[in-house]
Amino acid sequence: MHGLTFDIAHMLAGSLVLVSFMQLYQDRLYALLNIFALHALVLAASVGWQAFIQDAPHLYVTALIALVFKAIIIPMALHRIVVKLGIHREIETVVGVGPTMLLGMGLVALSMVVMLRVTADADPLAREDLAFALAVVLLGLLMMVTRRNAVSQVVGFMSLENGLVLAATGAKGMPLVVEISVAFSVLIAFIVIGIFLFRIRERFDTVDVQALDRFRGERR
Amino acid sequence: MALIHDLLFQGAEMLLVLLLAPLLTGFVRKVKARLLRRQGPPLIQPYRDLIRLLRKDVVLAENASWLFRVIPYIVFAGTWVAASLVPTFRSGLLFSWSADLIAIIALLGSARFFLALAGLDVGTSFGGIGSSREVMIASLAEPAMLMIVFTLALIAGSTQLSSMAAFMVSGEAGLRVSLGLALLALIMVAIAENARIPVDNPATHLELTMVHEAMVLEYSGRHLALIDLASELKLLLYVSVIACLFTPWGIAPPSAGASAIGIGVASYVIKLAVGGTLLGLFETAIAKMRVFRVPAFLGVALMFGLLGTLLLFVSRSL
Amino acid sequence: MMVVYSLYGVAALLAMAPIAIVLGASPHRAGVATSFVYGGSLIVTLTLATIALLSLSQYSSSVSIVTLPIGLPWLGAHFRIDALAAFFLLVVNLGGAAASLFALGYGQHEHSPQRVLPFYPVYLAAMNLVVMADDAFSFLLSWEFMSLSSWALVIAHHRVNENVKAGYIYLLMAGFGTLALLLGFGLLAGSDGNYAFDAIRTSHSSAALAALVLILALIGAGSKAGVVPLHAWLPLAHPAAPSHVSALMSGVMTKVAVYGFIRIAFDLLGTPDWWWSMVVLSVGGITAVMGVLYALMQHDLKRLLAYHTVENIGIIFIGLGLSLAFKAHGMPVAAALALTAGLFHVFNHSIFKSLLFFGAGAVLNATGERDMEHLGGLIHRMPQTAFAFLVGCVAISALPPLNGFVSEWLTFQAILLSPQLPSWGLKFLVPAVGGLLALSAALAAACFVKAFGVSFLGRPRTPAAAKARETDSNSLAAMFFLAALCLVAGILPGIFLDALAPVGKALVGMSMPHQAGLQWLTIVPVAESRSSYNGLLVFIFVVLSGSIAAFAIHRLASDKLRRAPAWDCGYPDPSPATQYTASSFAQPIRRVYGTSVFRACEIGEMPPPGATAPARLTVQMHDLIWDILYKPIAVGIGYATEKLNVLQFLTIRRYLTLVFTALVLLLLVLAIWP
Amino acid sequence: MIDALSGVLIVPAVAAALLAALPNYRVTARLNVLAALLTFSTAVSLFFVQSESGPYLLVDDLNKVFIVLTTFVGFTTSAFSASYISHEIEIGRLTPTYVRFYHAMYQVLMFAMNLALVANNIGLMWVAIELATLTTVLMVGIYRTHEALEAAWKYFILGSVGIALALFGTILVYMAARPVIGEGASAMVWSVLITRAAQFDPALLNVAFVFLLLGYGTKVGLAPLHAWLPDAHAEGPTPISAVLSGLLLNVALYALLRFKMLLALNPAALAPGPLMVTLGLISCVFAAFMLYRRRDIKRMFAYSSIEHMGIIVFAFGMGGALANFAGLLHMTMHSLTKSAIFFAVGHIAQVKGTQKIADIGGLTVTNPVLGWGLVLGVVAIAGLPPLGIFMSEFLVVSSTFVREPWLVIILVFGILVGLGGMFLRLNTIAFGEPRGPTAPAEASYLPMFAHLAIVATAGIYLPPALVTGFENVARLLG
Repeated sequence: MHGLTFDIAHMLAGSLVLVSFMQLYQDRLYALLNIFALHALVLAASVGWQAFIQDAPHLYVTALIALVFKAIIIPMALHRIVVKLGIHREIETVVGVGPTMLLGMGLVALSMVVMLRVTADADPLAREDLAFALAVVLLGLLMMVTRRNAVSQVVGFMSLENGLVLAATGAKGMPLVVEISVAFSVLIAFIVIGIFLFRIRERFDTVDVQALDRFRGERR
Repeated sequence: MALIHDLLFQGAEMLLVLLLAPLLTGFVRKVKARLLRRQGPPLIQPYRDLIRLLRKDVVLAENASWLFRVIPYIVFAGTWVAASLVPTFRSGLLFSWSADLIAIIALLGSARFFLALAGLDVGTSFGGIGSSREVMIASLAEPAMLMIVFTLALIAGSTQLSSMAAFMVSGEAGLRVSLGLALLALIMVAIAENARIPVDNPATHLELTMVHEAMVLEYSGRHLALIDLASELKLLLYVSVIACLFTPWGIAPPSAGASAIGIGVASYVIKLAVGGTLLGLFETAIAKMRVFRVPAFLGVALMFGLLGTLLLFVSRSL
Repeated sequence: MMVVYSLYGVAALLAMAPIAIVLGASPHRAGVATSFVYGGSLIVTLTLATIALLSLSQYSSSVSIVTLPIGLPWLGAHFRIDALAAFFLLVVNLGGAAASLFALGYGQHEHSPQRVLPFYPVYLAAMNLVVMADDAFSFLLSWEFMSLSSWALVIAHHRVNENVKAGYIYLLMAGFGTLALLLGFGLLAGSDGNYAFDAIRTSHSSAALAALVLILALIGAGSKAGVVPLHAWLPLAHPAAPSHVSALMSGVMTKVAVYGFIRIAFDLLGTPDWWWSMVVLSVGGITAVMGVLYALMQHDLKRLLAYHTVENIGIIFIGLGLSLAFKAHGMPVAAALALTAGLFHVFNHSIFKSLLFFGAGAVLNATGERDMEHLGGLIHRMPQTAFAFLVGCVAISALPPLNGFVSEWLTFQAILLSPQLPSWGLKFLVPAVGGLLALSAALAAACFVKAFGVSFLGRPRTPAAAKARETDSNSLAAMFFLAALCLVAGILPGIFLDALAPVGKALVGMSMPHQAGLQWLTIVPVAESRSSYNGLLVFIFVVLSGSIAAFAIHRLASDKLRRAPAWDCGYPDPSPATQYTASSFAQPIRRVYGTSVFRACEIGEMPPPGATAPARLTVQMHDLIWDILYKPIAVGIGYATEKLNVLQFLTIRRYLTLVFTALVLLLLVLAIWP
Repeated sequence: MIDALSGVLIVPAVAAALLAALPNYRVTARLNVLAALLTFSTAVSLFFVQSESGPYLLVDDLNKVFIVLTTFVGFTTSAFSASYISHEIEIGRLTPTYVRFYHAMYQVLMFAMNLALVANNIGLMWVAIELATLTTVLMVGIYRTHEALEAAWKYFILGSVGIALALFGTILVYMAARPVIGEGASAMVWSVLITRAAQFDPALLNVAFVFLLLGYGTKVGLAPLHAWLPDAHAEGPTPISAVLSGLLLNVALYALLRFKMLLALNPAALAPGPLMVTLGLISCVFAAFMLYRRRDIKRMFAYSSIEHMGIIVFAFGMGGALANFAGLLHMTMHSLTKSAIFFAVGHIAQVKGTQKIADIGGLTVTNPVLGWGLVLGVVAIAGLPPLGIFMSEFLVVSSTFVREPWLVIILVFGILVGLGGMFLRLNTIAFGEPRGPTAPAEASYLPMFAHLAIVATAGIYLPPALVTGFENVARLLG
């Protein structure tokens, strides 16, 4: 029995990493948004599973938030933003997709190495989960720094945060998980609104580059 | 009693150098004239000049300051005191320990300092030439002299002229390379300090070449007399320093009878004569050099001095 | 007990600052504030000087110590007056008193007193505190505080851009020096931080450590004292301040720096290996010669004086280096002689350098000129100032019978003892250093012939110089007081040497033979057969023979005197412009030394025959030390800032990349961590 | 029950609600000061009224120091902000509505920071710090100028990432603690963690510390995570710049120190010292160089804050009784001095109507009090005696030089370069020919000179009580 629960949890977490990779792979915005929805979905599933095996009912709330807010609302909002602001449909990358994937591999390996140094007596479930969570977090960051579109960066941030939630839920009996996920949802809402308010068409870059050159006393 | 006795000798010494100084100058001139097949002025000509100058009244430039009038006395007094501190015919004079060789050189330095100021006081261009060249020469001559003092002091273990002379006459020093170098350097410095050929020509008033004369250009009458006397004293001083350090024979010890002192005086006069003759020979033999060759000339002296000091350690580690 | 009284004095000085601020706030009460501050500091410094003198005289009985509950907690502020401190307190407060007296007159002409008055007493207090401090913290605190207050005084005339720049460089160098000293004390105190000097004295440091600390002390104290090549700030900052402050900085603060070096090198440190003394010696020699050569090339009177401070610091350090060498070889007598020579020169230099700066200040006041090329003939307009200045010139040129000569003579005597040193390096180095010393002395004489001759003698070169007026009585009083001290210290050195005996005993365990007993007040460094000097006798001797000659001539020969136009080989030259200027006076020496040291080159433009254009002679000189040492640093920092400045203008994504990279790097570190 | 401990939370919370409700900005300004004063007095009472720590709130020597410092600077800053804001309204840079919002936010910020300091639960602490971040983001953007919004945005993004990293670290700590302490909230409680830290899994702790270091280090403003700091300081209202430099950085640092203590207790874990020392040195030297080409006066002092944070982190990273003491002292002195400087700068910017250094000159002539105040502040921040920072820098350098000569030489180099950059600008700002408008300033000098007076006193005399307190903390930090 325990073996099965472990395997399922493991599988879900692993698939989250996989989805992160799929995100890295995308070069169309809409596709990216869809993949992110999938990401959130998988997260919801794994959180739900954790709730089940730890029989911690409050985790279901987190799962629900993940499902409704991240898998449905946010992607739709972003969709609308893309339409409204007429953002290019394809994603400008700093590093090509191939190298990005390789970097991603490296990061996953790194997170494995780091985590496997954890002594095994801390229960394996947590250990594996953490390894995957770390991988997701790093991949999210990688996405933020290698994609130029504001939208894709938001997506990156959100998948990073999914990793956090995964870790938090994986940590058996951790308090405040729900609060934290709420807090983060607020944070993301802020970001999305911010993008909408500031009319950040293409990238975060534009804002401050222009500001630097036009407004600041710090002109070179 | 002893004190009076010593004072007596000190006074005698002072008078002696004062009297002999013009004579030495006259003698050198005579020698040079003879070497040039000229009759030359009589030996006592310098005395006559001095007396004549003293009798004339002073013609002072309009904007000459009080300093300008005081300086001749300072220069004369400084040089005279310095000269009378050198043991000539009798070592261990009363005041000889009141200033060692370094102090004597410094005394001459003060005299030069004021003389250079005098050159600048009236505010003429020639005075400026003289002073600036004089201090340039001095800035090389003084270190050279100090190096020589080092060499000798390290050999004799003292900077006190009397004890140095005593050491030399005792023959412990022996014959050394350092001593030779020091002697050479000392002679070169002496020539430069006394404004003799080849560094300077005391007999010229050709503005581009003169150094010492340019400084004292504005002086006249008794002031000029004092300054001339001072320079004559300086020449005597250097000759007698060389004599007392390198040919210390015949200098009477402090506890000496009349005969010894007589010998001392006689030998001293002879030394002066020899020194004067050699100087005359040297001066007639070579020509004056350009002003900006002088640094090279004195640099050689400096090198000799330094070399002498360093060679000491090699020849005998003290 | 003494130290408590001194601390009261310091407190009084500190208390003056706020009062000065209040008084100086309203312009019409500036005069009151000025006389209050300077009068007050005059009184206090005189008191402190007497205290110092007393404690120096009765030193052998007791060292007075006090600990205040301030400063570092768990340590407190230790203050202590021993022989060394007492001597330097004397120097500081003597200079301070003279400066205050001078400023009583001079300060009245200050046009922005509210920028000078509050800082002046604080500055004096800080210098006193440095000398009294007996633990690392109080020492460095007072040390840096001294720099800070003097910085405020340097930029008192802040509307002149050069002054602010000078202050900037000064502050940087001061910070540099302080940090060097801080590192040194860090080594001495160890990681558990026993900063009290007593603790440091008792804990014996290894030779290597001692050497390192010695070098740090040389850098730290040397940069404040103006040791070449750390002197760059000095000729900029000292002239920038008001003249009485310049006098304090040059005459007194550099001595406080020397004190710092002595305190560390002789008192706190175990004796380092002999060859470190070679560093000090060669630095001293180079400093002496470089300083005077720089000075010869100047025609700004105050800057010339500042460069001479560098020279004299070099001479002092030669003495100290010799003393270290002798000490390292266990020759206490010789060490005592060298140390005494150095300390006596400290005293002398503080006297005549203050005197000279006062003179320069008086001239600046009377003519508004610091550039010698615009002066001349002042001896007619301000004879008393001229006389005092002349005394200073003779003294600093190391000419008998004044005091400068005595201390240099003693240094020479110490040098003559060098053959007894066992180590060959020193055997060869010391005579060479002696040569440098002699060279610097001769050049100094040349330089002051120029300084005095060009600015006081000759004919006025500008209307300002022609209309100069004699300065006020207070300033004159200060100058003549110092001039008298120069003479006294010159003809009665024995007294001063005996006063210095306890210092030598305390630091090198020995002191020079007692001088007072000798007949005719002669001084004998080692033995009468070796060498002896009697300034008094020489002085009397010269004066007597001079006056006898004058009397005799005026009585027997003529005493008539006619005024006539200058003869000058028959060239009539109406214009004062034909006089020798400072730069033309220095030209032969510049040709001899400058070509190599400053890359000096003269470019003469002759107009073609018949052309009416004037011929020009331009002299180009490079300050090699500045070019080699300081410029690259400035350029390097400029370059680094240029490059790093890019980081202000990145995009958010790039900043995130920085964070990301940092994270990955740290994780990698974890991954490969054993 | 309401003891002093919960008092420092309740007062600001209530005040915030009130301020949000009240319309009149003059009243709110006064109320703001009052509330801050009240908070401060409650905090002080912590020393006298013994209040015990529960599962959520904690009080020990360490956070007492921080709380008192925070509330004090919060109080003085509110006093300064009263006069500052009134001027802002006169010139119409702010509307009363925004001022209302501003005051409310100010108290929320106070609440958040106090919460972060007294929180006994690492999760709670994290939440508090995030709250503080969000409030400051809003206040930085309050001028609604393009630069302000841009700065706020940058701050927001970088801050969120930092927060995320910190959270991950927190989770890891929990994971490490759980096997030892058991599931549930108690595995996140300080007072429990600290007792059992020795048995935690070292590897997990290491990873946790890396994330916490970067996460909270972003808030501390350590290079290369500093990017948000200069702009946030430069574009926000000056009181907020003062609070940011003076307080928020400290709060983040406090969190960092807590976790450092945790790691220090676990012998098998990697020593946190070297990491902190490295980041500290990088920040110190980097910021020192960045001082040179600054043209905006507030941005320059923001960089100096980075430099000093670097020095402080270096000191704590080196560890040891003396170094820790020095670090605490330096932190306190820096908070006071830097906020005083920002008070001065705020009024200067108002008098001159600009923050461009090029347009400000000769202040000691035109506005002597402000000018000399600024000079004094810069002298203090540059570590010149007889002011407090000299003492702390003395202790840092001299106590660590024997242990790590080369590192200390780097540090000293950074300090020296920083001194140069600071005074290079000060020369033109305070001295030389006056530039810009020369109207006399209507300003409240009291807060500024109060701070400077404290700093000056501390430079030569530290009250024994304070010393013992600091020594206890230094011992706690190990």
